[in-house]
Formats: sequence, structure tokens, C-alpha cells
Amino acid sequence: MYELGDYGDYITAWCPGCGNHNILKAVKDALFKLQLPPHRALFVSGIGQAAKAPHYINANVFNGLHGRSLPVATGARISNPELTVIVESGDGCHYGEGGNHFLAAIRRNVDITIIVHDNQVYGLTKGQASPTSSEGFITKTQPQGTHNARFNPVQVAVAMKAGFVARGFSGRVEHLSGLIQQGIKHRGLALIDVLQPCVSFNKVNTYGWYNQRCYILSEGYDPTDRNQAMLVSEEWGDRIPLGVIYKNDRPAFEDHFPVMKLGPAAMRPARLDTLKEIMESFS
Amino acid sequence: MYELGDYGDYITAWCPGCGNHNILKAVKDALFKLQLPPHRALFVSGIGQAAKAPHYINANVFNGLHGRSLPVATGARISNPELTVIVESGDGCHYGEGGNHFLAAIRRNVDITIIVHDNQVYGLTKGQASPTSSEGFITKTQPQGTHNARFNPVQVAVAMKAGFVARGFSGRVEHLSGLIQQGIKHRGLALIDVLQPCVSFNKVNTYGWYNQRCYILSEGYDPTDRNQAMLVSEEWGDRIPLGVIYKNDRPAFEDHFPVMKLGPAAMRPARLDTLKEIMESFS
Amino acid sequence: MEKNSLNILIGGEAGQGLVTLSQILTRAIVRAGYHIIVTQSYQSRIRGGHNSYTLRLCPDEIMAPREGLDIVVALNKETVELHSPELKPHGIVVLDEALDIKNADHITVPFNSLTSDKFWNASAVGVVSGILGLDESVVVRTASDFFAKHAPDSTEENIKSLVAGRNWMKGRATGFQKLKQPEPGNGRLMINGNEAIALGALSAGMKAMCFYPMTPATSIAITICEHAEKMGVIAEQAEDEISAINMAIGASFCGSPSLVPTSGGGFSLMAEGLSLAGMTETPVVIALAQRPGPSTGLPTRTEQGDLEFALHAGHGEFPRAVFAPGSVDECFRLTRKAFEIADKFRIPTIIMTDQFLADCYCASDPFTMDELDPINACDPEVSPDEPFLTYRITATGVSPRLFPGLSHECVVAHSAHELVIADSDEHTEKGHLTEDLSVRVRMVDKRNRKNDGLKRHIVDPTFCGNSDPDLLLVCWGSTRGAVHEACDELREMGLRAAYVHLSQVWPIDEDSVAGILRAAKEIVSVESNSTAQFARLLRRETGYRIERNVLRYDGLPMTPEFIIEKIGLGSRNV
Amino acid sequence: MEKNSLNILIGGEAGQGLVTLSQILTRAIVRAGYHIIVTQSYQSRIRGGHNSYTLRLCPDEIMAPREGLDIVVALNKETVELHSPELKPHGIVVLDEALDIKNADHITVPFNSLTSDKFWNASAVGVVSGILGLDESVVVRTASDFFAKHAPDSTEENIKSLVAGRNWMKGRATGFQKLKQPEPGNGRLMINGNEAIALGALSAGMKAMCFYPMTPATSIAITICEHAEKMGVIAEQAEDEISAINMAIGASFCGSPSLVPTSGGGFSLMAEGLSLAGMTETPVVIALAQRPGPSTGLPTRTEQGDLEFALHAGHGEFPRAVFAPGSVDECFRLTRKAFEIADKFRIPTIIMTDQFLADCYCASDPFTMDELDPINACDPEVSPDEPFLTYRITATGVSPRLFPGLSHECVVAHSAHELVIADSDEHTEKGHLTEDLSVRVRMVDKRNRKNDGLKRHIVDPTFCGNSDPDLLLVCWGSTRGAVHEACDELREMGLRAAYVHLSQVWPIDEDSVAGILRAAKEIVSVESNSTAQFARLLRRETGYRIERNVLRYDGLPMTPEFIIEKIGLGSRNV
Ligand SMILES: Cc1ncc(C[n+]2csc(CCOP(=O)(O)OP(=O)(O)O)c2C)c(N)n1
Ligand SMILES: Cc1ncc(C[n+]2csc(CCOP(=O)(O)OP(=O)(O)O)c2C)c(N)n1
Ligand code: SF4
Ligand code: SF4
Ligand SMILES: [Mg+2]
Ligand SMILES: [Mg+2]
Repeated sequence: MYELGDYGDYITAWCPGCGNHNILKAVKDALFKLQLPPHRALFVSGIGQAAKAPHYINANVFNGLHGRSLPVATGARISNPELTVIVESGDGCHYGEGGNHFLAAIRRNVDITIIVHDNQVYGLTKGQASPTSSEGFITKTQPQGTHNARFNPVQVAVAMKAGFVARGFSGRVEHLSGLIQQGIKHRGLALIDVLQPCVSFNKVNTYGWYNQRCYILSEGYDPTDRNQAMLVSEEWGDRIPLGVIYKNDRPAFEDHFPVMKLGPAAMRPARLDTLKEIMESFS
Repeated sequence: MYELGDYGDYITAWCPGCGNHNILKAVKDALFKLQLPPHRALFVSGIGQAAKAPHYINANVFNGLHGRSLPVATGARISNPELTVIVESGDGCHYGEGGNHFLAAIRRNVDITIIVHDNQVYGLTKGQASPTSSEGFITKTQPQGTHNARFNPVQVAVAMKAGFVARGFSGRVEHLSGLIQQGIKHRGLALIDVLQPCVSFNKVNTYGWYNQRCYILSEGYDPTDRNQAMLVSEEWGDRIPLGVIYKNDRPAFEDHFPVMKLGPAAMRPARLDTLKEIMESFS
Repeated sequence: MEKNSLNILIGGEAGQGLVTLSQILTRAIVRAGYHIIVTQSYQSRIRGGHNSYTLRLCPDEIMAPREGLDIVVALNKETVELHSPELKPHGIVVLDEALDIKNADHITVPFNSLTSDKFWNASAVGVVSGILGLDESVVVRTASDFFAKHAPDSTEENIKSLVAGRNWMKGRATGFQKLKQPEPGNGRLMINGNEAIALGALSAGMKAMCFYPMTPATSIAITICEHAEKMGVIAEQAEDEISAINMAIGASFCGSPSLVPTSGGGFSLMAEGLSLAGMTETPVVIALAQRPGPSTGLPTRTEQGDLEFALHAGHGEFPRAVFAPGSVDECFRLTRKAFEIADKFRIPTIIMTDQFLADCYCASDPFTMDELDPINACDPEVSPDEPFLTYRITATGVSPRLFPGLSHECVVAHSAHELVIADSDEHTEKGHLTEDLSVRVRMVDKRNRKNDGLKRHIVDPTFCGNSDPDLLLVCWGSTRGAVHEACDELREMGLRAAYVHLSQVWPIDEDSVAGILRAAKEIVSVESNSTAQFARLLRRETGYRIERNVLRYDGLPMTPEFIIEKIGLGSRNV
Repeated sequence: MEKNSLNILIGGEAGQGLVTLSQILTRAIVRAGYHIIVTQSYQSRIRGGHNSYTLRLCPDEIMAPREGLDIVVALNKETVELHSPELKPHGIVVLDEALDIKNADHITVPFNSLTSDKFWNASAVGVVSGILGLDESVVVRTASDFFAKHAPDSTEENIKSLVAGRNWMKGRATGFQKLKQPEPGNGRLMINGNEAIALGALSAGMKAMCFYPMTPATSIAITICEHAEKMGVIAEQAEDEISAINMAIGASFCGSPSLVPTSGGGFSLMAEGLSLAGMTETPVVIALAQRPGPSTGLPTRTEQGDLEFALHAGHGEFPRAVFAPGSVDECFRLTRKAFEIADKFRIPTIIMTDQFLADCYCASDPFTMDELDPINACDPEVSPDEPFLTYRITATGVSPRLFPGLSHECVVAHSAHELVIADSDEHTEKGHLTEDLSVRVRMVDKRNRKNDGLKRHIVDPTFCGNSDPDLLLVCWGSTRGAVHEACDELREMGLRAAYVHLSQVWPIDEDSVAGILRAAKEIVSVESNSTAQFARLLRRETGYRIERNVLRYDGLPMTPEFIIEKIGLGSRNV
């Protein structure tokens, strides 16, 4: 039996009032509710404010490069299918620098849970537009407002038939914890895009802004209905839906590799006898 | 008045029977029908079999890096909005190595036309699975069949509200030429995914396979209806739709920059007087 | 002996208004005619943490930051604790009386009675400017200018608070020795290295700037973005660094001189693009602002750890030029040079700076910014009747240039209907891909021939001191100021010392550098890295093995004190 | 003097079945006991173009390809035209009579009367094996094995066609001088450099291979993919090279020794990942198969142009080891070594090969493949009672290792509940990011200390020839064979010649290399690049300036003839 406190209690480097604090709370709550042993969890992150999160959780951590958390997480799963691998990083990491890995991870359906701290801005580098920034969002590097269309990660993930697609809000900790728990339990890739106010650099998408708009999908909503999920994932404006928006049960990446059933790679000796036979086929 | 022959007539390095030959024909036909002066066109490509195409066309050419044609094309437009910029490369280039630029170009809505030679395989490197390969596609590097879900570029582009999204087939040259002409005329990004049999490495998606399945969208089909476009772009199996699947009239990237109205960057002197004022603001 | 200068440190948490206070104070000091060197120390976070801004000022020219503090302006307790030990005798601490630090030597200001919380900063400007004896009208004007731009609604209250601080300070005795008044500054700029790079690029006719944010390079991008629209320049934030460099190459190919600012991690991602620029012979300028690595390292600190990487980044062989400015002024001038050389030789060039220089403000005379020579003048040997060949083989290795769709002034005789073909594969003169291996050899030779021309345009090393010194310090890039001042002091101590600084680190002129090294009895390389990369480079290029190094790699800027201490004069006879 | 060997070139268009013909013939030759060296020349296209496969065979050991041809097997007219000029006196051309080339010296085979179009190849195997006098039963068995695997349905017809060719040739006189019969080969492998790397990796306990296809590295991936499932290894094609290296790092962090095969362009994209491996101290092995650059260059040709890049790729400073096998056998052995060193020191290591060696088949004695030492043995100085620290500061710079979620045998005393924290930022011993600058310094020193250990594990250079030579050839990587044979010949010509080959190019042991260089009167560096990168490296590391170079950069493999010609013996007294 693990206590909530076993998942760590650290001083963070985040601004007071930042939405990240609540996401951290939700993550720890989810780990606690799932009673996940800390040493069985691996958190992988990139670089950014969000990406510091794993340092504030008692678990294994690989805090790698900006935008590259998904390949690292995939490699980790290849090596040890017994680890619960959770990726935590920002919108810039996942949808900007790491966009190509986002597409690839969805296609692979690796059994990992991705928690995107989506503050619609590059926080750590002091407030440039991110892929999820609304069109017209003004920053020091976009003084005329960003002219790129807002990236809708949820809708792209649904279009690509990701295994599990959800949206949470850092203002709703308990709901978010529930999403994370479901995501972790889902076999295959789980994407949880979390709306996260950045009190320092995003003066548009504030707590008030989100509170006014966010609503939780009704009990009756069927996330396995993809056409409906496409419509719901389109919603962004006066109303923003929270919850599990889409899911399916595609086979996970891991299911394609018989050897993964045999446990961690580090425990398996090299098959030198087989290799000798292979070598003989060269003669 | 340009003749068809003015657009070039070169010996190619492609296999006999390759679908690329017809795409080349369609491209030249489109240029001819549009009477585009060769020196006003710039073809940008990456690396692969498809990416050799610009060498077989009379036009300006930048044959750059595998997967990186879109940033180069974007830079070209920044410099000279009077050029018609056409990108030609393979499925590997655009949806594999260059996936992140694909997402970004759609979001920017740069006024370029992208012609993807989609043979569902890496041709030049001798037949590995590409992002558009069907699940289970067997190759020397995927001896158990690829386990990645097929990337559906058309659907992702529709989900992202790309300005113009079409699918052509190298077996239908005239239809394809029509799509390319429309794509070039469209203000903003035009994506034309072209089904292209690779006779050397793709023994699944052959001419016969495509001929059996491809149909041209009816006259009455309304490509501005996005919900319908989402459904149509989902079709892939017994029937594969060809034609303009989706379009809209989002402002193009270029519309956000007043300076681009002033013509090619190379013709504009540096504004040193303005700069002196700026410098004075530092004192 | 150290010049008569003062060191003021302003410290507090991120988000406490440190920037406003520092900016106004620094600008007023510059307007008053002082020279300054500013070092900024901050953490990779937005709020909290310990940040500081250290301003060295002097009536005469100075080149480097110094250790030891004369005034500490403490916005929080941590600042007092961390920095009091660095105080010189007679140094003073200015702090709010509420900070509850009992010490008779401190100037505890009752800020809350002078103004409200929000304007604390402005009051502090008043207090410190009073201590320094800055002309009040200069300070008030500077603050008014600042607030008019950044907080127009509260200008009045801010100025009132400033004056309140100033008045409070009036007549209060401090044991503090004021500096002599400087000559008037005559419109000097208060500008840092990155801003100077931005202005340099704009003055060189840059038309496209493509970037992905990365500390400490971002402020180059910010400066350009701020002015892009009115300068008629396109500044585009790319989706990643790979895109940034490829976009810049595309832009340059079509006629926009292009800049790509980045730091180490981003530069790593650009290695393939660099090689592309080399092969397609497309000019592009990269501003590489270094920070301590490897990998993410210390994002907000300084280091010179990427030298060897910058010299060899990118697969295959192609010519390049690498500049390493030693001052804010050189940031401006060498950025222009980087554009000039890139265009003249159709190659990629790199400007290497680092967090210290990037963020280092100084008082600079206004820059001269005449138009550069027209780019890539036509090769007189090539008759305009000949067809245009992107990669025409010439004696210099440089081919005349044309932009797609345009008849360029230099090759005006060529019809605008000529086509421009560029290829990343090995190619013919026309630009089409080829597998003809004899063409390959000619193209390699052509590209390599540019090195001869490049060598004729090398920026001369700066040599300063005794011409056959007992001790020669060698350095490159941002450490020049510290080495200069250290060298001055060593000479004052009686040592026959000199230094040589390279602000172009590639190519290097073997003969002239070897000549300088040969004349020295002992050589010490001074570098902000842990493996003496520059010393290694010099050995490769000249054969001289530099046995001793002063290496700093704790993330802090090089200082004269650090150098002198590491040289360890104690152990030798001077 | 050249050994008594034969050169057979088989040429035609891509897609004409050249591979089948060459593979069967080569394997039969190896089974007959000959030594071989194969060079492949192909273009960056799938059908058409001119491709050739050159097989040098000899009863004794040989190490390099040679110029001049004894037999040309021409599948098309172009082959005859291109390669007839290379024929030696008595050389012969084998071609189909339909090819319509009138020349009395040619052996024009009526293939269409012997077999149908489809089995032309097999017939040619019969003809050529007859010319060579290979034992017919060996040839038939080899062909049967081949077809059973690749075209089981047509084995019979193929064999019939082979025998028909063989019979046709029987009794036909050729002026051709057969080779002496070799000793029996005893199960020698016919294997190329890339296959040897693949086997080397598998034998070293590699558990994950992440790649993105790129010529000439792809065949490493193909070989591993073919056997992955039965070897219990995960081979994953990544979406790009950035993903490949990061995936490998993630895999290695969790306990899979990992390999990343790539070529120059892909390697460029991995520079940031390399630096990440350096900072996080995660072992990873990169196989860098070079081709001529810069940029896309000549994708199917050979070059050694990435040396300096490989040595310095990645921002910031971190230890690495770089190996450069000089033979197929070394490809196997040094790949194992690369894994061993990567794991022992927790660093990235690089194996540099090139298209020539990648595709070069030779007859190799079976490899020895005992298990490697258990990875990263526990540091006896660290008591198991102390908490696990990913970056524990030790005397060697190497910290004991643990995998997330696992209790590793080496640190078994540590509970499996220990957490493993890794960070790309500068970090504490525990692995958490830090901005403590004194910790920074200790961590830099820790990482740099690994260099001392690395230096104690350097692969000795191969020295061969007179010990105080008048002429010393220096080389690295794949050119070793050509240099070896050139050197033999130079000595036979009476020159006091020797060569030194480095199969580990980083780190380098200054003293031992300098010792070798010092003993030589004149030094010539032999490299497949245009700027003599290795010579530069040696100057940097030893101070010796190598004035003369034999540089080849036309994309073709180095040969003894090329070296001897460039050395220009004409102009000296031997
Ligand atoms: C290759 C590379 N490019 C750029 C950076 C600089 N960088 C650090 S964090 C960041 C953006 C972070 O944005 P996001 O992922 O949204 O995280 P947030 O700080 O908003 O939580 C950038 C651009 C980097 N570390 N590495
Ligand atoms: C950075 C980099 N990685 C890999 C390669 C090798 N490469 C060349 S073409 C190609 C795949 C081409 O596939 P696609 O884009 O679909 O074009 P196709 O040949 O099928 O037309 C690859 C992987 C490369 N040139 N550069
Ligand atoms: S800058 Fe924004 S995202 Fe970063 S910690 Fe502060 S509030 Fe949070
Ligand atoms: S390999 Fe395939 S794509 Fe390439 S030219 Fe041949 S048929 Fe076309
Ligand atoms: Mg963010
Ligand atoms: Mg393809």
C-alpha cells in the first residue's frame, strides 16, 4: 500500500498560480489511486516548464531533449514492457519540435500515456507562440499576432485513430486524475491534452477563460463513435469539451513482438546459439 | 505562347512502367495548360525517386534534403512571391522524414502546390515500408509486415483544414493534370496526393489494384463541405475517391506580410534610414 | 592596476521587477557618459530562483566584468546572503527595511513609506542614482522615456516614486567614494551583444530571419521581430530548427540574405542543413549563441564549448567561415562581415557568441551602417553570352549568381528567362544531378578552391602587449575583454605580457598566428570550456602545443581576476 | 609484386539479375577455398544505369581491390564499352552472342540456345565457373542452396541452365591462365562489412536496433531485421533519424544495448542525440557508413569524408570513442568493442565504415563470438548500502548502473525499488536538474575523467613494414587493405616502406603514434577524402605535420595502384 506522499513532495520551479501545479497533483493522485509502485513507473519528458514535472514525482525519470520524449519512451517500452511509461511535456515539445514523433507514436500505438501540458505558449523560453496558440496571439516574436492556424491535437489524433484521446483541464484535478488513470490502464497509446493556464505568458487563455468554456462530456457520450468524436473534437470556442473523446482497441505496438512477452531485455541473454546458426548460413 | 516541349523532355532514371512517368506527364501538361513561363516556376524537392522529378522539367529547381522540401519552398516564397512554387517528393519525404513540416505548412497555408508521389513505399532505398504502406506490408526491413497504422494524409489534411486537398492517380493523367492546375491556381497551400504504382517494390498496390478501386468524385460533390470531406477522406479499401476532396479560402501565409506585396526581396534595398532610427532608440 | 570603476549588483527573484530597475539605471548611467559592462545571471525558470544583474561602470573605457561588489541592491534576503561576502571594503547594501537584516553598514530604505509595493523599483532607482551622484534630470528623463514605452499609464506614479527615493537619499552620509564624472557620452547606445547582431544583420541587408526559440539566442530573434515589419523583413518562427535552416536556405536561394539564430541544441539539428548550404553553395548566416552543454546543460549560463563542433558540423567537406566577436561592437561588425563573406563565396558562415556576450550591455558609439558591397559581383571572366550555370567552374571556385525568376543586376546580361538549378546531390555545372565521377572531382576542387579566397579575407587577429612577451595569452570570442584587462594588470605587475585574440576562428592564417606564437616564451590559452578546444585547434593549424590553459566551465563569464588567479603568479618570479 | 590473383567484373543494368549471378559465383569461389575482395559499383536508381560487381580472387590472402580486369562478364553493351579498356593482356570478355560486338577475343555465348531469357544468369555462372575451372559439384551445390532460398520454384530450371552453360564452355580453349588451386577453405564465410557489423552487434548482446533507411547503411539494418525475431531483438524503423537515436537511447537506458546504423545525412540529424547520450551517460553505438558528401552527394559511392565531423559532432563536451575497421573481420570485432566500450564507460561510440567496406565481400574465417563481459560491473568502491545515484561521482568518472524497474546483477544489493533518474540538463549525482555551479564543475570533471580510462583501452595501431622506414604511409578505416598491398609492392621495389593503420581514431594515444611518426623519414597520409582530415587530426594530436597526402575523392575505393601512382615513384630514387 502506497501513500500519496510516496509519490513525492518537491518544491517546484514553476510560477505561483501556474496550471502545472494542479496537473502534478492530478498525476500523483492517479498514481496513488492506481497504487502504481514508483519504481515501476518511468516518466519521460522533453524540455520546457512542463517537462520539469517528472523531477517532482517519485518515479524513474528520463528528462531528455526538447521535442523528443516520444522516441525515448518508445525505446524504453522496447526494453522493458513491465514499466508503465508516462510522457509529460508541453505543447511546444509535442506539437512543435516533436510533431513528427507525435504522428509516428499514434501510428505505432505504443503503450504509453502522454500527458501534454497545453498552455498554448512556449513558457520556458518566455512566451513565444506555440502550435496550439490561437490565431492572432500576440507575443514578442509575433508582434503582429501569430498567423498559423491553431493546431488541434485532439482532432488530429482522432482523425488518425489514436487508441485513446482525452482532454483535461488543470482546473479540474479530480476529473483529470480520472483521465490519467484511464489512460494508464488503456492498452496502447493514450493522449491526454491538458488545458493549462500559463499565468506569466498567456493572458488570453486564463483560468477564467477556460472556466467559462469547459464542460465535461455527458455520461451518455460514446467515445467509440468516431464520427461523433470528430465533431466533438472540432468544438473549440464558446464550449470546450473535456473527457475521453475517442477510444478504440487497436492492437498495441507491443503486441507485434513475441519477444516482449518474455520480459525485460536486460534479463534475456544473447541467443548466441541461434546466432551461430545464422553465421553458418553465410558459408 | 509556350509549347508542351518547352517544359522539357529528359531521359529519366526511373524504372520502365513506374507511375512517376505519368505524374511527370501530368505536371508538364498542367504547366502547359496554364502557360506558366518556365522561369517563373520553381520546383522544390527532397530526396527519393519522386524527388528527381524536377530535374526532368524545364523550370527553376531546388533539389534539397530528404524530407525538407517544404521549409525550402516556404523560404522561397518569402523571398519572391512572384514565383509559382511547386513541391514534388515522395510519401517518405513528406509523411515520414518531413512529417513535422507537413503539419506546419498546412498551418501556415503557404501558397505552394505539393505533389506527393505516393507509392506507399521507400523506392530509392529499395523498398522499406513508408508511412502510407498498408498495415502488414512485408519488406526486407519489415519481414513480419509493418505494424504501423497507415497514414492517411488526405484525412489529416482535411482535419487540419488545409486550403486545398486532392487525390490523384498516376493512371489518370488528364484528371491529374486538372488537379494540378487547380492546385496551382488555388491561393494557399494545395496538397495533391498522387497514387503511384512502384513496379519494383510495391507488389500490393499495383496498377490493377488501383484501377479496380479508384473512382472520380461526382460533379455534384461539394469540396467545401468539411464534414462530408472527412467521411470521403476516410474511404480507402474497395473504393478510393479521386478529385478535390476539400477546399476552403483561408487567407494564405503571404497575406499576412505587407512587404510581400512589394515584390521580390532581392529588388528591395535595405531600409537603412529606418534602421538608423531604430538604432537611435537604443541611446 | 584595476581601473577606477564600480560594481553594482541588483539581485532578487525572477518576476520582482529586476529588469525595469536595471534597465533604467543602466540607461541613465550610459546617458551620463559612463562606460559599462553588464553581466546577467538568471536561472532557467520564470518566477523565483535567484537572478542578478551586475553593472560595472567607469568613466573610462572598460572591457570586462569584474569580481567584487561596491553596491548590492537587494530585492530579497537571499541576495543579501549570497552577495554580501563579495562586498569590497566600504561596499554597501541597499535594501528594504522590512527585509529584517540587522547590519549597521546597510542602507535600509523604508520603501513602503516612500511609495507603494508596485513602485518599489522606481524608488530604488532614485536611491541608487543618488548614491552614485547621477544628474537627477538625466535619471528622470531616462525613466520617463522608459515608462512612456513600457507602462504609459503609470508613468507619473513611477516618476514620483523615483523622486521620493532620490529625496530620501539626499544628504544621507555613506562612506562611499563616488566615481569621477565622465566625459559626456554623445548619444552612446546601451546595447547588448544580441541586439548588436540583430542590427548588424539588418544593416547587411538581411531579408529573412528564420528561428526556433532557444536561450540565449532568442533575443536576436526578438529584436528583429520587433522591427521586421517596418524594416520590410520577414521574420518567421519555424516549427523546429531543421525547418529554420532549410527555410533560410530557400529564402537565400531566391534572393534574401538570411539569418538563423540558435544555440547548441538547435545548431546540432542544423548540421544537415549546413552541409546542404555547402553543397548547393547557398549563402546562409547562423548566429550560434553558446551555453554550457552537452545537451540541455545549463540553459541560462555561458560557455565556449561548441568551437570544434561549429568548425566541423555537417557531413562531407565544404568551406565555411566562423567568426567569434570579442565585444558588442564586434558583434555588429562581424555579423555584417559574416553576411558579406557568405554572399561573396556562396557559403554558410557562423557567428559564435555566448550567453555572456549575448546579454552583456555596454555603452557603444553608434554603429556605422553604410550599405555593403552589392552581393556577388559578376565574374568578369564569364561572358554574358554563355548560358547561365549555377555551378560554373571558375578559377576562384565562386560562380556568378542569379536568382530564380529574376535578372540579377550582376548578371544583367543574362536573360531573366535563365533557369537556376540547385542540387544537394553531386551535380553538373548546370546543377543537375550526376554520377559522372570526373565531374565529381572537379566540383570538389571547385568548392575547395574557395578556401584560397577565404584566406585572403581573414579578420586579422588582435595582438596587444609586448611584442616578444614572456607570457602570451591566447583567446577567442567573448573572453577578449577579460583577457585584455588581465593582461594590462599583468604588465602593471611587471610581467612582459601580451595577448592575441582571434575574432575569426576559421579559416586561420597559419603563418601570422604561428609567427605570434613563436615570439612568445610561454603561452597560455584562456577559454570558457573544459578541454581547451582553441588550443587544440591552434596546435592543428600551427603545430604549437600550448601546455597551459586557463579554463572556466562553471557557467560564469571569464573575468580578469579568474585569469590572474589561475595563472598563479605566486609561483613565479616577476 | 602483385599476387597471383584474378579480377572478374560482372556488369549490366540494375534489374538484369546481376546480383544473383554475382552472389552464386562468389559463394562458389569462396567454397572452393579462394580468398576474395569484392567491390560493388552501382548508381542511385533501381533499374537501368550502369552497375558492376568486381570480384578479385586469389588462392592466398588478399586485402584490397585491384585495377585491371581478367574477365569481363557483360550483360549489356555498355559494360563491354566501358570496361574493355581495363582488360589486361589475355583478358577475356564473356557476352551473349546477340550483343553484336565483333571481336575475336570475346567469348560470345549463345545463351538463348542454352536456356531461356529468364535463366541467362545461371548459364553465365556455368560458363564463368568453367573458365575458372571451379569444381562443378561445388558450383552446383552452391547454386542449389541459393535457389532453394530465393527462388525455390525454379531451382531445377536454373540448375539445368547452369549445367548447360558449363557444358558449352567445356573443351573450349581460352588463352586464359587459370589460378592455382587453393587450400580448402573450411567453412569460410562469404560476408561483407555491413553483415559483419550486424553479426558483431548481435553477438555483443544488442537488443534494440533503431534505424531510418540510408544507403550505404541500410544493409546493416536489413541483416538484423531478417534475424530479429529469432534473435529476440527488436528492430524498429523510425520515422526519422532523430527518432532513431532517441529511441535507441531510451532502449539503452532501460537495459537494451542499442545500435543505430546510418550514413552522413542521418548522422547529422543525430548530433543532438549524440550529445544527449553524452550528458545522460547512456551507452549507444552508431554505425556510420560514409558516402561522398556534402549533403546528398553521391549516395552509392564511397568516401571517408566524415572523420572530423564524427569526432566533434554534438554540442558541448563529452567523451566518446570512434572506431574505423580496416577489414570485414574488424567490422565484426570492433563492433563488439564499440558495444563493450559504450557500456563500460556509459558513452556513445561510433563505428565508421564506408560504402566500399560496407558492400565489400570477403572470405572470412568464422567469427568467434563468446559472450562479452557482463556490462558495467559494479564499482567495488561503492557500498551497496549507499543509495543509488545515477551519476555517482567516482574516481574513474564511471558510475555503477541500474535499469529502471530492475535490480541489476551488478548492483544486486540495491533494492529493485531504487529509482533511476537521468537528465539532459546539468544534474546532481541523483540525476535531478541543478543550477548549482559547483556541481556543474564536478560533473564536467567526472565526465572528462572517462577519457583517462578510454585511453587505457585504445585499440593498438597496426604497424607493418620496416621499423625506421624511409616512407611511412598512414591510414585509417577501410583503406587499410589497399595501403597494405601498396606497401608490400613498394618494399618489393626496394623502398624501405611501412604503414601504420588506426582502427580506432578516437581517442588516440599521442605517445605511441608520435613514436611511429618520429621514426619515419617521410610520411604520406592515404585517405579517401579531399582535405586530409586524418593528417590534420594527427597534427593536432602529435604535432607532426604530414606534408604529403594521397587523396582520393572520386567516389571509388582506394586501390594499391592509385596509391603507388600518386606517390609518384618516378620522381625519386629507389
Ligand atoms: C532543440 C531545442 N530547441 C529549442 C529549445 C529551447 N526550448 C526550451 S523549452 C522550449 C519551449 C517549451 O514550450 P513547451 O513545450 O510548450 O513547454 P512549456 O515551457 O510551455 O511548458 C524551447 C523552444 C531547446 N531546449 N532545444
Ligand atoms: C536524412 C536522410 N535520411 C535518409 C535518406 C535516404 N533516403 C533517400 S530516399 C529515401 C526514401 C524515399 O522514399 P520516398 O520519399 O517515398 O520516395 P520514393 O523513392 O519512394 O519516390 C530515403 C530514406 C536520405 N537521403 N537522407
Ligand atoms: S511561465 Fe507559464 S507555464 Fe511556466 S511556470 Fe510560469 S505560469 Fe507556468
Ligand atoms: S523503384 Fe519504384 S518508384 Fe522508383 S522508379 Fe522504380 S518503380 Fe518507380
Ligand atoms: Mg507550452
Ligand atoms: Mg515513396
